[in-house]
Amino acid sequence: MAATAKSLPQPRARVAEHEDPRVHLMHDPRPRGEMNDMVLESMHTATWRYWIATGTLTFLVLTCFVFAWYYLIANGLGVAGVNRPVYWGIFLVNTVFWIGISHAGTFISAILRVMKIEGRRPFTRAAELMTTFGLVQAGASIFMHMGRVWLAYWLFPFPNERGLWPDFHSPLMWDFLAINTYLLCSTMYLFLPLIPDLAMVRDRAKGWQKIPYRILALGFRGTEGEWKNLHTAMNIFAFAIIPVMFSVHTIVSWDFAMATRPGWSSTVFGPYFVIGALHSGMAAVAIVLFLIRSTMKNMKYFLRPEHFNLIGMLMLLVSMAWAYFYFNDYLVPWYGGDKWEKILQEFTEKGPIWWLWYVMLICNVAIPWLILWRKKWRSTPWLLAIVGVFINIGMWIERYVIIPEALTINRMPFTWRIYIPHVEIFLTIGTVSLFLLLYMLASRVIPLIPVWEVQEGQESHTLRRVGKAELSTLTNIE
Amino acid sequence: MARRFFNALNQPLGRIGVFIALLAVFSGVVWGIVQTQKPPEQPIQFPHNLHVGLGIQCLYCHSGALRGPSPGIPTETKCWGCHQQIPIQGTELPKLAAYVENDKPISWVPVAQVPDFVHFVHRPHIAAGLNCENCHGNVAGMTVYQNPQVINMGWCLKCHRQKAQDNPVLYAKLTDCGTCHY
Amino acid sequence: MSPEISRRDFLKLASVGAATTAALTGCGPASRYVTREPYVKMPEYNYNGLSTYYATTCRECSAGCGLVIRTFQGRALKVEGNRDHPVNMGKTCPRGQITLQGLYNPDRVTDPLHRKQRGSNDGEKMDWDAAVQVVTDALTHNQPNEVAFLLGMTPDHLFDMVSDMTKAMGAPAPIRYGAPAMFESRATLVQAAQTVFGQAALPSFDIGGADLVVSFGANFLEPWLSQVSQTRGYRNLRQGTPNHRGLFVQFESRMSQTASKADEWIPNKPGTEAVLALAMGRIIAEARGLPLPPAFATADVNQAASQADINADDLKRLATILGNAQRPLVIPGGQALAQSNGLQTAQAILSLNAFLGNLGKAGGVYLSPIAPLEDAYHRPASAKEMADFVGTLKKGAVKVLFVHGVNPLFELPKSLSFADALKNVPQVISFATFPDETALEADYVFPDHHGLESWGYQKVATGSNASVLSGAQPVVSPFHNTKATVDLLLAASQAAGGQIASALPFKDELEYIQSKLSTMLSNANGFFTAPEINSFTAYFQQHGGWWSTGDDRLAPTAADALNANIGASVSQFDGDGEFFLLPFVSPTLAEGGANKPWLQELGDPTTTVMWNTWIEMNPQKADEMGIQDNDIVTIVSPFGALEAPVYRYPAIRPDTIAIPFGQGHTAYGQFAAKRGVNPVDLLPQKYNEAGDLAYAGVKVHVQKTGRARKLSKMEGVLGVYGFDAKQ
Amino acid sequence: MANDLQLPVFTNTSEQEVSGKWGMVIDQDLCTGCQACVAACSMENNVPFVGEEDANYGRSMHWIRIERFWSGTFPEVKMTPYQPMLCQQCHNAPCEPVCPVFASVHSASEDTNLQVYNRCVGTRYCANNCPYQVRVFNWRDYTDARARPWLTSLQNQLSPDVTVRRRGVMEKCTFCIQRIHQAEQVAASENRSIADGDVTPACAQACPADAIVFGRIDDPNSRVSQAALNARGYHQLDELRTTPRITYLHGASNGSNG
Repeated sequence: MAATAKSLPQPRARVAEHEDPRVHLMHDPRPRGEMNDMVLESMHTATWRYWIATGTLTFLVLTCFVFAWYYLIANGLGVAGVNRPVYWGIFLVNTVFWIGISHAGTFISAILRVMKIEGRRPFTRAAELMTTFGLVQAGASIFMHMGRVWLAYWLFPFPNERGLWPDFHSPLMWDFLAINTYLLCSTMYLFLPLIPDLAMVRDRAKGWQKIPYRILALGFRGTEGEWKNLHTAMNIFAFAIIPVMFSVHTIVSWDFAMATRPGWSSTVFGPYFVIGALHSGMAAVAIVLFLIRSTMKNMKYFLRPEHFNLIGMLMLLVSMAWAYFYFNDYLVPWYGGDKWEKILQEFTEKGPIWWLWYVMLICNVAIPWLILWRKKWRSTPWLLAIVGVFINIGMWIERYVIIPEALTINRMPFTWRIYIPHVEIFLTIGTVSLFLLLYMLASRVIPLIPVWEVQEGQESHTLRRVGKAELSTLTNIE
Repeated sequence: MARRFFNALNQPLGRIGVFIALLAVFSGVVWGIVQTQKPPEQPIQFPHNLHVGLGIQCLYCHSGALRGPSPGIPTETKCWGCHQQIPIQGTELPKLAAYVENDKPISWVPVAQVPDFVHFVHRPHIAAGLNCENCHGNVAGMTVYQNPQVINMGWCLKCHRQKAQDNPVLYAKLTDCGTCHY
Repeated sequence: MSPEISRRDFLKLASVGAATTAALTGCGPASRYVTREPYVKMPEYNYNGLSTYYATTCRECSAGCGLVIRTFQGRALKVEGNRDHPVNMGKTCPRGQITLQGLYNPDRVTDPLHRKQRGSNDGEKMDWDAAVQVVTDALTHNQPNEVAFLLGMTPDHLFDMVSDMTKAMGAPAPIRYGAPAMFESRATLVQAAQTVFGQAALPSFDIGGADLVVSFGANFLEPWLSQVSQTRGYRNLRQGTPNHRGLFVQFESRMSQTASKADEWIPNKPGTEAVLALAMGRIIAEARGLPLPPAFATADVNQAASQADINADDLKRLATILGNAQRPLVIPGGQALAQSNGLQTAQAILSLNAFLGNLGKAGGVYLSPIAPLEDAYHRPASAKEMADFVGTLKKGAVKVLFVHGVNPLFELPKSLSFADALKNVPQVISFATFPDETALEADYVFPDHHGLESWGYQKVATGSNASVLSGAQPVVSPFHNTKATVDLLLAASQAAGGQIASALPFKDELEYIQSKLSTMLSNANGFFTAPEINSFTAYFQQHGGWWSTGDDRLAPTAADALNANIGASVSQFDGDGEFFLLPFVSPTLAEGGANKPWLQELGDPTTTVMWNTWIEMNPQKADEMGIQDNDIVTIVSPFGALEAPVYRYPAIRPDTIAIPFGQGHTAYGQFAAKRGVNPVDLLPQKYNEAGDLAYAGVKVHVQKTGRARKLSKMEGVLGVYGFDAKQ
Repeated sequence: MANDLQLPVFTNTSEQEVSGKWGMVIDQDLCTGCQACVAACSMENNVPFVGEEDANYGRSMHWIRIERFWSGTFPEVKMTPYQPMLCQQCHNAPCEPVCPVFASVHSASEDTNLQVYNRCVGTRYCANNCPYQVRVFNWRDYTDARARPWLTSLQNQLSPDVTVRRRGVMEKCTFCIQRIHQAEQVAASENRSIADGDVTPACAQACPADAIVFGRIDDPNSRVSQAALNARGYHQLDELRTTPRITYLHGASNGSNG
């Protein structure tokens, strides 16, 4: 391999502390075989706790997802809490929420990969999985929301003898296409970096288990050419998927921004929704990483405080950005003086469910700002996970405030009514548990840690003694 | 192992197997569609050909077609109007006689049906100069009536589009959703 | 009309089929197994694929509006107004529209029943011959004076027939009653007309012709006398004459639907209408510089204003406006007459009209035209007469009681204890179409056809300039195994033989009606004439009745009305409660609508409440008492108590609470039973001098129960009453 | 916000926008709130009733509702004139562009807003976007007689001219389009064009105060066009530029000492 050395910029403070560089994963290398075994072990060990958790989740999915949805379809949306004027309820809240979750995955792996942030290496895959599984929940929520879901295929443009096509004026149509595109891209993007690891698993798997991995690994043998093609493909995808990702949530926001409703038709919604998505997404990554680290074997080696520190910083950053955009979105109606917008704001702050609004602000702004300043706290996995939980609650409520609560107020005051969810609650639990279940199953089928990326990173990092200080140097492996 | 499977598929026999499987699926679908399209059992095997052959106008029995949405299916009253003067013979007439004796209605099964959400009205179509056989086919050649073609929206539209090609106002009217669906 | 129809429901099937096909592609397969069961021997005209329209008369109330029913293949599909009919001129009220849900109501009495035990829901079915036998025995085995008929406000031909029958057999004449009559205080109006105009007729108020209408509690835009024609009058008052919008002032302690359309609503204290009317008369007289008529002599303006708890200046101002109006009209009605001084109130107001000089003038007071087949206006029984009748029942003087078209157990004040009276009647025979409370207490139920299935006529009491006999005919053949009561009684009287048989030599209802109509053949005033009865009947059916072409209203004269001193004073109230109780007829349900689901789902015009009874209470007062919306309160009057949720109604006097009448059935079908409460439970045993019930003459206590029940409303409370109001 | 800035509305200003075809005038001065129109509409258009609970939860299916508001407190309390609210049949209807499957679509020939029940998939976007909140959704199977046995006899009155809607589809006032078609067919068979007064929707036909006038607004002499010239005329939420086809005539807000 052609190796060109260049020194990493090192903050002076770091050097002064004389900290042991081996706290960094990149400087704490282990033999390849051992590392692969560690990953495989974590993949293959299923404790009784694991089975209990899986069982409960399966039960929850069957009751709160499968049965509840059947019940909904069989009896019509009357069993949900939607009414006039709140025609869109928690279903849409969940949709937007899960799309948001799905954002962080791509954001982390794609953007960080493009920007060559080395800290990303161990947890890109965990994030990418979130994207795919999150989108599944988002899609399911949209279908739950439809009055006649068995006709959902009419949203596909397919030629028919009636000469009927979907209406491409409709933001819902854009939404539909955007989400499909995103699901496709993110799945591919999840699969590409997976190939070498699958090959690795294939080589170590025995008996029938070989077959699926052999098929999935596409005969990857790790030759120069294969690596080269893989890198090229991944770079292309990494660059290509970023605009897709931004467009998706912008388009989701257009569902609302395009409507002639107080609180909805706002031009800032595009970026605002993207930031909101990242906000909840980053938090979700933190939670997931904490769970993986604390429940799976050997993960303490791969996922280290430094990584939580990195995520923590991103969370703080995004939280500030979100606060800024929310302030924008709040300022315009407040200052703009449109009658209906004013009533709506009054309603959110003083109405029967005024507390939602304050909970949202506390969870989304106050808590992260108070906690994430300190590196020590940032690097504490469990603390970060708790903050993540709060942020996700806050972001879910934010969507709730935007959809059902804003829908309560329209230009016909005679029809204003409060929305009281019924079966939606179960379906929400259902989507969450389905997400977790898929994740848990995946954790035992594919390596959650992109071993080859870590190894690549460790190979390219070396320590070089310059005078007293030990400097970390990075070799670009081409 | 998996490779062996795929190799097997590559053999001529394997290909034939795949072909047969696809064929089975396809024919199953076709069969299902055919089932929905086939004419239902009628209480009496009414010989249209005979009656039309005798020169009886369609509108004599299906009189509603002139002014109303539905042409109507005649009751035994109408049948009996003639048939009480004709000797009861063959297999079907006794059934009719039985209906009349027991004072029971003949529960005909409408065949040329459109769904409830389609409001087909005969009146304007006849006013537009269409004849019964334009849509109902050569009834003189049928015994029990069955539709000459699938009655679906594509079929309706085809004709509507042709009719109104050169007249934008009429075209708007004839291709308007609200013309049939309300 | 049409021969027997077998029951069909192809539309339901079709919709099911539609669902299945819709699930496929949105376009159906070529054939579906939807079989429609046609008529046996279906008449040709039902196979032309066209709708058939029949003219008939609405039976939801006694106004006698003409309807045109659209029928298709033997089913009644839609009610439309009869354009030529002088009462409603093509318009209808909601009850008229929804009468179809009565016709196809799932709870109708389907067969003649013999009820072994009164009050029990189950009765054994019997055939009509047996029914005829039962009636025959009832007529023959009892002394004539032991037979009593209690009939409703509709239909008139039944009333006539029963009158003839009772006359023939020497039995007491049938008693006629209905809750509307009670709430309209017809007896009071007629009595007042008698004393003021010297004619016992129903006054007719030409609202449309007036340029200023002052109404004392008259809810003429609600079920009161003739809603549709009065609403038409209101239209003409407002927009009838170009560039001149007539004014309308309402004195009422609660803003009723009618008052909500008034330019000014004056919330006066209940029972002070008489003094107010006289005071206005006095003001006008003084303003015109006329000698003060004795009628107004006793009036004292300021005292009246203070008694009525209104601003004296307002009173003066309005009086001046009234005095300067070119075509002023003052209407008495509603709660104003339902007081101990109701009769004086009516007299005072009628004589105020007389003083204003609008008698028999456009926009003034007339006397309603005498209906055909009538010599004079025969009003239904007043509450007092009903009380006497109940008394006779209690004494056990009546051995068999026939009930038709009225539901006394629901419509009479509880304090009359009609239920006990019924216990002393050995045999009760009800002809109810629906299983109402009284039918449930009857030994036999011989269901009459629904109004749309029956022949008949209705003598229009008021609401049109012409004298009208509104004709009814079956628009569909009977849906159930029911029998026209007139047919039943005719058959019974034939079987009874003797005088009755000879007095009623008719083979069926239609023949009886024709015998009545035959007297009108020679009447040249009608808009049609016919040489002989059959063609006359044909026209009668075709046009939905007979009416004269001219204006038959009588111009009243009040020679010395103003010289009589009307000793009007503030009315007396029973009970020592802190609230005046104001029961009013529910504008959407009226007295008989509770069993029709769509009427239940129509929002009340002023409160938008559906499906339930509510208690209207002033919000400020409610705040004092700590009562929120939907809080259930107990209302205690000296005569009873009831519980219902509160609706904080902004436009009602703080010292008044109002309850709609129409709900609170214990039977009467699944949509009506056990729904809401019935204000008649609270009503006093108290009558004005005309014998009408002083139903607004009681004061009640209100207590919180601590419980609450959500009222179903059209309005979203958030938007109408603000975020802090409870939904 | 955006919708209340005086921005130009980008839309095709076709003939119809100027002339329109069918229109209505509602005189709030005459409307007595008696609900006859609501009843007539429901009877004509097979509108189902939903029962007490659902009605209270804002799921009643009225195609036309009568609104009224209060101002002030006793004794200076006033009620705004009754305001019948039904589909305004906008020319620039906000409900149309948002439907992904063309179920809410503009009628080119009648210039009304159509709701194609069998095409509707129930996203309810149109209802969200309708500023007048006049679209009602079939939350349950309100017309299913198997689940609601009492309907079996009530459904004998269902009109065969109007589709019986099932669970999961949106619906709204159609200007009684079935009557429009009928009149057109009759006129066509008599070789004439529709005359003023040939078509009357159920609500206008029933209204005892004759507060609702319906007809061709592209015919300047029609009764409705004349009525629309009234100085009291206005459009609901005109600032949204939806060009509604219903003109309201102001009524005097009434009440005590008014």
